[in-house]
Order: sequence, then C-alpha cells, then structure tokens
Amino acid sequence: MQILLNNYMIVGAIFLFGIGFMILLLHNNLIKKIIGMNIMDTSIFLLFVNLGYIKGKEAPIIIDGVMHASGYVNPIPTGLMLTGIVVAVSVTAFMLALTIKLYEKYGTIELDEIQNLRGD
Amino acid sequence: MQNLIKLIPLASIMILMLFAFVIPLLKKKKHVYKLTLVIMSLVTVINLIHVVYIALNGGYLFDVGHFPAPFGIVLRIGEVESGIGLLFCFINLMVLWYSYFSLEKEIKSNRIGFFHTLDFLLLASLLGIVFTYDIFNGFVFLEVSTLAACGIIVVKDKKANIKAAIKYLILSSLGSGLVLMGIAFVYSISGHLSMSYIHEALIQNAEGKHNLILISMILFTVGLGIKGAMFPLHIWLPDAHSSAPSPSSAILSALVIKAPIIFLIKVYYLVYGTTILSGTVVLDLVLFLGVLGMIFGSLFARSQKELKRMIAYSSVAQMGYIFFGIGLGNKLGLIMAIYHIIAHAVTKACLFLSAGSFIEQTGYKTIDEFKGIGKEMPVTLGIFTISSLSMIGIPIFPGFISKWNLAMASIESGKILLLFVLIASSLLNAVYYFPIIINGYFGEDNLVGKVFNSKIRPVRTLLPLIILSVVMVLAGLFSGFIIEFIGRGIYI
Amino acid sequence: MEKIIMLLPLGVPIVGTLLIADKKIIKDEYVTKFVSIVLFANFLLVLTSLFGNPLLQLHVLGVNDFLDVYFKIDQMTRVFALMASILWILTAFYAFEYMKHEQRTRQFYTFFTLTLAVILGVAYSGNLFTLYAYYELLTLCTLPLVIHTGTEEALSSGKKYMIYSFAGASLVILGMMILYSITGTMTFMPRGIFNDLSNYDQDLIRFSYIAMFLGFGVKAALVPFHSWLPNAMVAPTPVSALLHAVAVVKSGVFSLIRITYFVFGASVIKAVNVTQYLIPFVVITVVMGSLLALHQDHLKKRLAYSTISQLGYILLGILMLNPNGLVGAILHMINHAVIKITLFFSVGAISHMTHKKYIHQISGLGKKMPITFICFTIASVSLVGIPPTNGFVSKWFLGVGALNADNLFYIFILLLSAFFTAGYLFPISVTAFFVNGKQNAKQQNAKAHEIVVEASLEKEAIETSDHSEQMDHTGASIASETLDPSPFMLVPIVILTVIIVGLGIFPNVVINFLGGVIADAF
Amino acid sequence: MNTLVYILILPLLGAFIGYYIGRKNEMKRDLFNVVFTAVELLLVITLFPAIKDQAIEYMVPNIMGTGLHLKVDMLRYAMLFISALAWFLTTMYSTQYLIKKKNRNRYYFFFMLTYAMTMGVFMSENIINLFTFFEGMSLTSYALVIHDEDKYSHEAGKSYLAMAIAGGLVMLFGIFLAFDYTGTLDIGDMGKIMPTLGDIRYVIALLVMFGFMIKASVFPLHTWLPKAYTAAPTPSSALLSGILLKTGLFGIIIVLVELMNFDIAIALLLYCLGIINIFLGGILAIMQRNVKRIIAYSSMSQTGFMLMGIGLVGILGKEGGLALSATILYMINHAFFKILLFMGTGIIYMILGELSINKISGFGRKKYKLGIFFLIGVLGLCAFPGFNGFVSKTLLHEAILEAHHSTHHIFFTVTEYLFILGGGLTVAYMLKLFVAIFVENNPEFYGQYNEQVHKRALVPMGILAALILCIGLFPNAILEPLINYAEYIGFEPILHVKVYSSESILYSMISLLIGILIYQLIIRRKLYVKHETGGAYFNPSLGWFNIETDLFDPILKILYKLFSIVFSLIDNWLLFTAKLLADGFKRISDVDIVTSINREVKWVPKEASLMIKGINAKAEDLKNIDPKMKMEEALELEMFKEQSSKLKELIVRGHFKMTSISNSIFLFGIVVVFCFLFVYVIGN
Repeated sequence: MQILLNNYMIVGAIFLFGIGFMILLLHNNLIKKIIGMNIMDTSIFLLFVNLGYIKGKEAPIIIDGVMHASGYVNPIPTGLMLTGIVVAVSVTAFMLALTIKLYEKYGTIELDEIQNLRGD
Repeated sequence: MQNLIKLIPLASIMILMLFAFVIPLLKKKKHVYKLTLVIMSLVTVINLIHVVYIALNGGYLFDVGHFPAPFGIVLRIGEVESGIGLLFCFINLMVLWYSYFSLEKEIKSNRIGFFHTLDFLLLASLLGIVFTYDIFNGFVFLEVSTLAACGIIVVKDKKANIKAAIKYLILSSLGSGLVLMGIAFVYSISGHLSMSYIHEALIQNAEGKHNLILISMILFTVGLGIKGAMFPLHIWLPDAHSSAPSPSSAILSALVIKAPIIFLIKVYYLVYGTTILSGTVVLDLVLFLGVLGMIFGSLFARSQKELKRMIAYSSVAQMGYIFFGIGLGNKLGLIMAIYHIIAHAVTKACLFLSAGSFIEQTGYKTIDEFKGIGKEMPVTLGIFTISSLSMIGIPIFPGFISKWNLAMASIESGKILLLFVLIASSLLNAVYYFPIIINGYFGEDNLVGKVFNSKIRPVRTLLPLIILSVVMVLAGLFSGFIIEFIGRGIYI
Repeated sequence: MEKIIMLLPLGVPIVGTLLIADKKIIKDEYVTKFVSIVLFANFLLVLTSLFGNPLLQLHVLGVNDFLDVYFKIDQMTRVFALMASILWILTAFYAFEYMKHEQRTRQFYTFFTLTLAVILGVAYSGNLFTLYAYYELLTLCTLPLVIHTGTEEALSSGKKYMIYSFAGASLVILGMMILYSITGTMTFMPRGIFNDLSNYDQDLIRFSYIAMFLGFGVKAALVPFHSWLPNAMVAPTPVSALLHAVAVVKSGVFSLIRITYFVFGASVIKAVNVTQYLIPFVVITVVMGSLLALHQDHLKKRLAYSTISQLGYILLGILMLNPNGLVGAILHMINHAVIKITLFFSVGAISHMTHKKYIHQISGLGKKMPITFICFTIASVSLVGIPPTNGFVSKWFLGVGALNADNLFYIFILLLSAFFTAGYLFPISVTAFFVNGKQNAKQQNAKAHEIVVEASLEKEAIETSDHSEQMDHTGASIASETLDPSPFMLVPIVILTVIIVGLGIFPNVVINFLGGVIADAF
Repeated sequence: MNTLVYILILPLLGAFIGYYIGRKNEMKRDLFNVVFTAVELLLVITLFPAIKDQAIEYMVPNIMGTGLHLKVDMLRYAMLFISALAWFLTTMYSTQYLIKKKNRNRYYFFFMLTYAMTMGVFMSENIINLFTFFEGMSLTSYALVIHDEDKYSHEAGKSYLAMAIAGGLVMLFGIFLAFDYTGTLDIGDMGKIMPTLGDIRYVIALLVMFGFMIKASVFPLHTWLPKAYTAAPTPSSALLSGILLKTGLFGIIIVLVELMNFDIAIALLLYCLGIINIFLGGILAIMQRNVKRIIAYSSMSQTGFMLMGIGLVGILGKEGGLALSATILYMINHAFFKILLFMGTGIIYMILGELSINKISGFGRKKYKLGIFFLIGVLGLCAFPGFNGFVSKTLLHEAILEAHHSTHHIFFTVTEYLFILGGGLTVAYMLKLFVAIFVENNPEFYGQYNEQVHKRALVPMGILAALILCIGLFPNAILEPLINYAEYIGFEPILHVKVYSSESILYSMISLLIGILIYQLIIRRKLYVKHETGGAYFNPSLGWFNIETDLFDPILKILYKLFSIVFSLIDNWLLFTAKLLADGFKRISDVDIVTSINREVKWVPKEASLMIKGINAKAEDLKNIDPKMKMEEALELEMFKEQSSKLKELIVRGHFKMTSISNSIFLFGIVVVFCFLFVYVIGN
C-alpha cells in the first residue's frame, strides 16, 4: 500500500491507461474507439512528463530573463512528449481519415454492423 | 574518405526521406518509376560499399550532427546493422523493380506516386530503427514505419484494405503505447535515452528497481511483439496480407515485421545486457511463444483457402523460428535468429512476388483454383517451388542451414526436446507447401484444359524474381561466410 | 583430370535430363535413343571412375565443416553403383517397350535419368550430410515417377509416399543433429568415427542411432513405415520394378549399412547394445511381409509385400554385426534386386500383353507366355532360396551370420518366412503352368483365394500345346501363337534370369568382391 | 574320374535334347530316351570294377561356392545301379504306357531331370550338394506327380510339395547347425568331428534326418505317400516308390553310419519307427480296394522292414556288417519287385482305365505272360523261398536273432515275432491282390484284350522277373561285394552265411501260413461282401482318423488365421493412427481464432468443434473398413448424430457479439496479462 501512495502518479497513469483500453475494447463505434486510444496515449504522456517533475520548480519557459538551471523542472521528458503528442495526433488524423473512407464504403461506422453486413 | 563512408547510413536515411517528398511533384508515371529505381539502386550500392567497409574494419559509433552521446542521437553501426540495412535496401529494390510491371493492374494510376512515397518513407524509418542507438529515436522511427506500412496497405482503397488497415493501426498504436511506457520506466530508472548509458545506469542501481526493470522488459517484449507478428499477436498479419497489393505484402512480411525484432534484440542485449536478462524468465517466455508460433503458424497455414493468407501464416511460423532463436539465449541462437531474418526475408519476398504474379495472371485467389498452374506458368511455379523447398528445409537451401544451426544451438543450451519441435514444424511446412506444387505440375485432372505457357509473363518481368531466388540459393551456399560475418558483430 | 572423371558419372545424367526435358532439342522419336546413349555413356563413366580413376575422394563444396558435399569411393560404393547402373540399363530397355502404351513418356524419361544421377550420388557420398541431401532429393525426383499415371489414386499414393519419406528424412536429420553435436564430424570412416567410447554420452549415441535407423528404415520399408510401398504399386511397372525393388528401397538399406558400419562402427553399436530395440521391428517386418503377401490377389501388391519381407532379411543381416551377417546382407541386397526386378518385369510383361493383373486371371497363361513364366518361376525359386540359385547363397551367409551371433531364433525366422515365400510365389507359377484355364475356372478362383502351397517346376518347362488324341506318334506339336512380349522386354528378363542362375552356381565371384567391404567394416 | 561327372550331366543334357527332339517327332524322342538311359546304365556298370574294393572321389572346384564333391562307394554304387536300371526299364515301359496321356513331352523332360537329380543325391559327398539335389529332386518329381492336372493330382501335389519344402527347410536348419559346430561341409570329415560335440549332435542328426524321413515316408510324415503314388502316372509312381523312397532311406543310412557312427539311441528310434511303419502300412494295405493304393501302402510297410534293418545296424554296433548288407540287399530287391508290380498295374490301367479291384477282378485269367511275371513279383515280395525277397528277409531275420543273442533282451524276441507277423501281413494283401485279378473268374473277361498287352511293356517286366529269380537262386553273387564293403567300412568280418538253411525256410513257411490265415479269415470273411453276381470288397478305412486332414491341416489353418489377423492389425494400425492424427490436426486448425466469414464457428472451444467434425469424419471412415463390421457401426453412428446437432445450436447461441477488431484487442489484453503472469509466476 505504501508503494502505491508515494508514487501515485504511476498508479494514476496506469489507471487512466486501463480506462482508455476499456473504451477501446467495449465500444463498437469507431469514433469512440479513437477517443479511447487518445485517452491511453495521454495517460502515457502524463506519466512521462510527470517523471521529469521536481516539486517546487516551474516549467522551463523563459518569461523574463533566464533563471538558473536549477530553478526549472527537467526539460527532457517534456521535450520528448512533444514529439509523442505529434505522433499521437498524426495517428488519430490517419484513423479519422480511414473512418471517413469506411463510412463511404459501408455507410456505417458501427463495427458490428459492418461485421454483419460483410458476413451475409 | 573514411568519414565519408561513415556517413552512408545517415545519408541513406536522408536521401530516402528527401526523395519521398520529391516524388509527388512528378506528373508522369514513367518519371516516377525511373526516379525511384535510380534512387533505390543508388542507396543499395552505397549500402553495399558500406558493408564491405564494415567487413574490413569493423563497427563504429556515429554521432549525428557531432553532438556527443548523452545528448545527441548516436547511430551504432556494426556488422549486423549494416548487413540488415543492405538486405532491406536490396529487397526493396527488387520489389520496386517487380512492381514496375505489375502495379498498374492492382492500384489506380494516380495512386502510384503515393505508393512510392510511402515505400521510401517506410524504408527510411526501417533503416532508422536498425541503425539507431537511442531508444526514443527508435520509438519515433517505429511510429513512422507503422503509419507508412498502414499507408501501403490502404493504397489499394478496397473495403477489405481499409478494414485491415484500421485493425493494423489500432494494434500497432497499442504496441507503440506499451513501448513508450517501457521507455518511460527505463528513463525513470536511468535518466538516459542512449542505450549504452542506460545500460551502465541499470547495472549500477539495479538492486532496488528489479520489479520496474521486469515490467519494462515485458512491455518492450509485448509492444515490439505485436509489430513483429509474435504468435498470439499476429492477428493483423493475415488480413493485411490477403487484401494488400502483392508488392506491399512482400515488403510487409519481408521487412516491416523484421525491423522491430532487430530493435527488440538491441533493447535486450544493449539496454539490459546478458547479466540482467539471464536473471529473468523473459527469454523463456519468448522461446515459448516462438515454439507456439512455429507449430500453430504452420497448422493455421495448412487450413487456409487463399494462397496469400497461407503464405502470411507461414511468415508467422517463420517468425516463430526467429523468436525461438532469440529465446534460446546463447550466442549461436542469436546469430541464427539474425541469419534466419535474412534467409526468411529473401525467401518470403520471392514467395509473395510469385504468388502475386499467379493471382495477377489468373485472377483467382484460392489454392484449389491454382491446380494445374504449373503448366500455364512453369517458370514462376518453379521459382515458387525453389523458395518453398528452402522453407521446408532441403539441404542446400538457407532454410535447412538455419534449422540445422538452431538445432545445434538448442542442443548447446541443453534443451534436447526442442529438436522435436524443429522437426515437427519443418514437416508441417512440407504438408502445406507440397500440395500446391504437386497439384500445380502433376495430376491428370489438374492439367486437363490447361495450355502450356499460356499465362506466362514476359521474361524481363520475371528478372527480379529470378535474381531473388539466385540470391537465396547463394545465401544458402555461402551461409558459412554470412554466419561468420554476423558472429563478429553480435551483441553478446 | 581425375576430378572430372570422378564427377562425370554424377553430372552426365543431369545434363541428359535437361536435354530430354526440352522438346525442341530432342524430338519425340529420338528420346529413347538418347536415353540409351546417356545410360551407356554413364555406365562406362561409372566403370572408369570406380576402377580406372586413382583419385578416390573429392570435396566439391566445403562451406563449413558440416555443410560440405564430399564424394568418396570405397568398395561399398563400387558394389552399389555397379548394381544400380547395370539394372538401370536393363530397365531402360524394358521401359522403351513398356511405355509405348503409356502417355507422357517424355516426363517419365526425364525423371528416370535424373533418379539415376541421384542414386549414384547416394552411392558416391562420402559423408552423412551428402548422403542426407541425396536421400532427400531421391524422394523429390522419384515422386513424379510414382504419380506418373496422374489418376486420383496415383496422386494420393504419391502424397502418402511423400509424407512417409519426409517423416523418415526428418528422423534422420534428428539423429544427424545429435550425432554432429556429439562428435563434430560426419565423414564415413572404415570402422566408425567413435574411437573410444568413454568420453561420449552413451544414451545420446543410442538415441541418434535409433532415430537414424528408423529414419532410413522408412525407405527400407521397416514395419511401422512400410505401407507406402504397396500403394506405390500404382506406378507403371518399370517404375515399380526399378524403384521399389532396386533404387529407392536399396538406397535406404545402403544408407543403413553406411551408418551402422561406417559412422557408428559395429563395435560401438555392440557396446551400446542398441540392436535389442530394433530387432523386434525387423523380425515383424520379415514375417509380416511374407504373411500378408499370401493374402494379396493383385500380382504387384503381392510382390510389394514380398519386397518388404526380403528387405527385413537384409536389415536382419545388418543388425547381426558380424562379417558373415554383413556379407549375407549385401549379397541379399544384390540378389534380391536382381530377382525382384525379374519378377516385376515378367508381371509387367503379363499386364502389358494381356492386361491381366490378378492371379486368378492368369491360370493357363504359362502355355501362351512360356519364356516369361519360366523366368518368373526360376526367379521365384531363387527368392525362396532353393540351392542352385543365388537366393540360397545369401540365405546361407545370413544363416551362418546368425549362428556367429549365436542366435538360433534368427534362423528360425529366416526359414519360416522362406516357407511363406514359397507359399505366395509358387501358386503363381503353378496356376500359370499346371491349371488349364478352361474347364475349372471357377474352381480355380476358390483355389486362388484359399492358401495353396504348390511346387513349381525346376528348369525349363516349355509347353507344347495339347496334342490331338490320335494314336500315331507323328503329330508334330502345333505351337499356338505365343503371347510373349517383344524382344525389347524379353531380353532383359532372360539376361536377368541367366544372372540369377549364374550367380547361384558361381557365387565366389561376388563374395571375393565383397571381401573389400568386410575389410573396411571390420 | 570324370565318369562321375558324365553320369551326372548326361541325364540333364538328355532332358533338354529329348525335349527339343520331342517338339519335332515323338517317335524319335522315345527312341532317343531309351537309348540314352541304356548308355547311362552301361556307364554305371563300367564303373563297378573301379569301386569294387575302394571308394572313388572327384572334386569340381567352386561350383555353388563350395564346389561339387562327388564320391561313390559300394553303398552308393548299389543305389546308382538300381536307379539306372529302374530308369532304363521305366523309360522303355512308359513309351508304351503314355500314349493315351497328354503333355508327353513335358513328362519326359521332368522324368529325365528327376533322374539327374537322383543320381546327384546318391553321388554327392558335400552336404550342400546333397541338399541341392534333394530339393531339386522333390521339385522335379512334383511335376511328375501333378501330371494329370486334375483336381485329385493337384491335391496330392499340394501336400507332397508342402512336406518336401518343409522337410527341406528343417534339413537346412540342421545343416546350418552342423556347419557351425563342425566347420566343414564334407560328410566324411563331419562324421569325424561329430562324436566330440556332446548332445547337440542328436539335435543336428534329428533335424537333418527330418527331411530324409519325409521322403522315406516314416510314420508321422507318411501322409503324402498314398495320395502321390495314386495320383502320379504309373511309371513315375513306380520310380517314386522304387527309387525316391530309397533316397530317403539312403539319407538316413548316411546320417546314422557316417555322421553319428552307429549311435544306439537313434538306431533304437529307427527300429521302433520301422515296426510302426510295418503294421500301419500292412493293415491299411489290406483294407484298400484301389490296386495302386495297396501297392503304395505295401511299400510303406516294406520301408518299415528296411528301417528295422538300419536300426539293427546301429544296435549291433561292430557286428552290424550283416545287417547293413541285408538292408542294402533288401533295398535292391524291393526296388525290383515294386517296379514290376507297378508295371503290371500300369498295363491293367492302360487297357481298362480302371484301378479298383472289384472292377478289374478276373481280368488276368487268360493272360499267362502277364500272370507269370506278376506272380514272380508277388512271390518275391512275399519272400517265398527261391526268390530275392526270401534272401534279404532271412538275412534280416538272422540279424535280429544276432541282436537277440548279443543283448538277450526280451524286446528283441517280441520284435522277432512282430517281424514274422509283418511278413504275414504282406503275404495277406498280396494274396488279396493276386487272387482278385488273376484267379477269380469274371464273366466279362474271357481273355480278350490279350493283343493290347504290347511286347514293349512286357519286356521290362520280363527282365525284372529274371533278375528277381537269379538273385533268389544265386544270392552269394550279389552278397559278396556287399559283405566286403561292410568289412571295408570297419565292421567285423562276417563268417560264411548260409541263406538256404532249414530254419530260414521254416520261418518263411510260418509267415506264409500266417498270411494265408489272415487272407482267409479277415479278407474273405470281413471285407468281402457276397451278393448275387459275385463278391465286392469294401474299404472300411475311409472314415478312419487321417493324420493329415484331421491333425496337420486344422493346426496350420488356426495358426495361419491367428497370425494374419495380428499382422493385418499391425499393417493398418499405423494407417489408422496417421489418419486419426491428420484429422485431429485438420480440425484443430479449422478453428480460426480470427472470426473470418464463416459465421457458424466463432471462437468455439476446441474440444466441441473437434467432436462435431469427428463425427462426420467417422462416417467417411466406415467406407474402407470391411463390410461385415459396418452394421453395428452404422447403428451407433445414428445415435451420435442427434446428440451432436443439439450441441451445435448450444454453442452458437452462447457466443456473444464480437467483431474481428475488438476480438483481436481482447486477445491482446489476454496476452499482456498472460505475459505478466508467466514472468512473475514462473520467475520466482
């Protein structure tokens, strides 16, 4: 129980990841699935960014003059997550494009209907 | 001159990426083909030179943009990476050369430009995965390769393609999610992203964080497993292959599922290292899944109706061999895993292209309709036979050599029972390849009504296929050199 | 120059195959002539390479220590190569005539010559890897011959043949892997590669020997894996004669001799005493083969089961692990090849001329096809092992070998199955000669199915047709037109019968020739 | 001395040349055969001076691997002589006899081949050559037995060959053992080493003797004799009983004398078997109606006498010289009168085509020439003083008395009485035969057919009758060489033997009396049924227990059935399991984890789908299992069918809606959980 308490961020991230996974799994509507995927991605980004966070320091954005390096939070994870977010966005865009195509072809984006349609 | 050659890996990635976006600018189809072939052959040649250079004076680290290690991105170029790089470029060249003749039949003419762009992007990202020494950089290249591969599948714009592409995309992004989480955990322990630094950090403060390391290892295994079509997670492969145009399904099964495996090996041995690895049971998990893959892959292949789906399942079985090699854990096992990657890539490309030409010429899809095709397209079925003989394990061919050495490795690692698995799976291979060949060439009622050489393709279209099969046979005959070459650069 | 002479016998048939396969180069009517030229040339080359050539071993492709194609000539190679090439030529002549009424003869001749190249490869191979490679190729290039007729039944029996052969080959590979992991070398040494047994793991040796024995046993029709042989009888007669009496099964036996005496070595196998596990298989093969042959009414099926039982003899000889046993085994390998090929040829001649395939149909045929049936009778007498013919000589050495291994049970098995052999071979000759087909046809069927142990006639029993009943003695015999096949088919049969009787009366020629093999093996 | 080789090769060549000539002209072939056998007989006679006092040997190197080793001593010469003479006479006789028969050319061909093989048996010193010629002889003589090609002769041929081959194989077993223990193949050297071997030599002796016993039709193995003799054409059955029987006895003598050198145990065994043979043969001969069967059983009982003689040779040990010469003389005499009797019956069969006594009774009334020769033969057989049978029987009787003197054992007196009783039996059935044919007056026969009895058939009978008479009257002429042969081998010198002494004539009179008594009491009373026109014999022994049909055949049949069931199980056991495995694999892989188009089977638990598919696969299996098992299988299948259809609906309804994509994601989840479990559970 103690472990859970002191690194609550990781637990939170995993919990959020679970929610996203459940959405992806149970909903048959494609859009809902994409939303589920996004939730999962965000949970990972939160986890990653959180790793770099040091209590009591600010975000590494230069407002007025450069403070000493120790004043800021570790910038690398946040930098990495920028690319991560870009990747997630491009995947979602691709998925949405495919959904439109699917709609053109099948007239519905409910996966189980597509399943029945194609089956008969 | 020395550092010019050292530039080649980065240069090849850059050239491919650059020209990927030049191609859409061209209007005429003919120009697109010419440009792609020229660029592709250029990249292959420089990679060849690079391999020769590596063979002479060994591997090296290459800092991209002269930034030193912990901060800048570093490329680790050893014998294994350069070999695999050359393999990818060569097969991509052959597939493009083949698609030069047959692509119009499968996809609309305006889409050809997109196909080549995506193909270049895909190859660039694959080379990136193979060369990189930085795991986040690897992750990014993984994502790019997933999107590009998805693009290739969907370029045919049919109902089945879209469905297959969606399934592939969802599963791959799930996989990438896990990989990213793995990287997060590893980063939380070591604070670095470059593999060598992570390795040292992990060794120093590995005591407390044993659980975290274990979880990150599992995440990496499953994440990359999906992308590398590990047995239970191979579901997307058959759908993707059966619907995709044959050049793209050749690339898919020969190259796309191989790069994540190389990345997995690098993660295992460069990030974690043998000391931590031998402590855990992960390798036995990989071995177990590999064995399952070998047996059930062939079983499912046997019951398939369509030719392409059958070959897809046989790729799953062959990937099982590669995971089997990794799972053994000893040096010979790993070398043979990489050798099998090379052998399988060449053989599978050959199989898929010949299957593609069958489907293209006759218009049929299922195996029963290909009865008596030996009379109509004897040369193509001949090439198909040679590559399937290699799959089954006839002595001179590479398939046999990898089976033989995998057996030696398993004896070395003390697991004698695995011999039976190897034997059983090669037998199962025979069971589903031979009916096609026999019904193709022989059988009275199969050949009735078939005219000799009626559906033959002009010889120049078959040239890439012939070259591929010749290379495969050479890989078999000179396997001694290749194994010795890989042995020098292996990570253990 | 020696290198070329050594490689030519293996290369010429392959070149020949390529030429035959191509329609443009060889017109249809020249195919048979070309095949005979290729075979003769190859026979001469084999002779020069075996005897005239000083060079005795050659590394063709040595990539790494296990993957090297290595040819080596020793006495055992000479025996097998000579036997194969001589019988090949005779079968070729027989096939020229027989294949006239079959279709797709070009495909037949292509794979016919290719198989010769592979068989010579098996004979010349110097290490276990080359032997395995050729053994595997043998299945591939004999498959099209087995499914030559292309009917549904032929395809299914071809499939079965393939599955059995590949299962066998994988067993052999299993054994080879373990052997290689123990010893690290696979070349054939005269008395086996294990010098002292102490530093090797005993049960690994035992396991690999059993695996390899069963693996090669599949081709040598050992009991559990024998049922592909009767099914393969669906192939045309030259194929079933050559393959299932000489080439395929004998290559299985040849490889067994190779691994027993040239890889493991008789002393090692005795020390590891692994034969006790294999003897039951062999004994069942011997007795079961001949017993089930009694049941078959189809001529070729009966001969197929007889092949299974006779191969059991040879395996028994090999497992005796003493000089006499080995001489008996090799001698029986040669004798059985010659005898069985004669039997198959005569059966083929019968089906070729009269389209009769079952025993009850051929009653009274002896009068119409005298020469064929005489050769058949002599061959069957020799197979049973009646003294003047060569079957007896090899049985004699097998018996003496069994006694040296002081195991009377083997002799009992040999003689019991000789009795059954008489049981299933003599009725054929008797129904052919002594039962006149006309009036007791129905009674004949009853007899054919019921097990009849009949005698045959010893030497020529050339039959004049029935005399008219007139009392005067002048009536010269009016021989009704004989149905004997054309000389192309008849000459090989007669030559083979002469060889059978000749080998029987002057066996010392072959026995001294085998002396070299014994010197190597013990 | 290559005359031996000539003797062996000549008949072989004769067979081929005869056949070749036969295709052109029958007449020339008959002439050629007769001349050829005459030349062969002369060759054998010229051989006599060379072997008078010592044996001659000749070795042809590496024929048959071990070389052809021929040796002729007095014993073998006697055999050679009677077979040469017999073959010469029967060839002459058969030129006349065979006119009515078919396939004559083939008959002569095998006739000469058997001749060559028999000469080979008598001459070979090397045991493998002996075995080769012995096997060859049984195969070629088979063709003679089966000559008529009707059902009866095939039946006889079948059992004749089965026994010949079985005997040959058992003998081969013995030869293997002999070769292994003694290391040599020559009978002479083998005889020197055998005594040192201990009791294994009894096994070897019995095994080797087994084959010879079959040929000599010793008690348990005699079943083929009556069938073969009656089925074969008369000249060949004459040779079968005259000469081939002697090869069996010759073999037994060789084993006893040369291999085991007078071993008491084996001698006693032969002695008792002899007695059994005498009585069995005698009683069955009395019962028979068919003339040939009577003579066949009579040769079986005469073999009994000869076996007793051989037994005596062993029992008497050193003094066995007399017994040996008596047996050899007995063999010679038996050959002469047996062939004479067979020729007689042959002539009757040739004319009437009938063999049963009731039908041919009274045939010989007016045929004086035939009657006299037949009578001489009968009297010779019955050992009437003045004929050759008497000489050999008295010598044999002397030997029994000697055995009695040396051992004073009650056993020998009993056997002496049995000996005389056996003689009586012979007299009885000979009387039955002679009286029926030549004495009875039968209205149909009044002396016609006389002209059909050709001279060429009677001449050989005349020669034989003359020979019987001269041996009977001047026994010493033939006894001299036999006695000094016995001394040459190593027996004690035999003092001068008086053949015609008062007791010997008394003994033969006693046995004659017993014979007449048996004839009057048993044959006339019991076996002869009177009805108005005349009497007819009936044969009670038809229903009796016949060793072959009631003992050997059933056992063989049961054994054969048992083995073939066991082996056919093994044969298609592997097929069955292979099929099962293949179907199993196929069904497992049919379950496609990914829900592809076929809706009917989604993610179905493996066992259930296996069960469903298994049932309809079983129906297809039924086809290739043989029909009689099909009935119960079909019933059981029906019951299975309804149950499984219920099961199918159950599964399909139970499955909840799953699209392929969510299915794969679900699987992904399972795999991730599985990996974690695997690592943690197995890890620590």
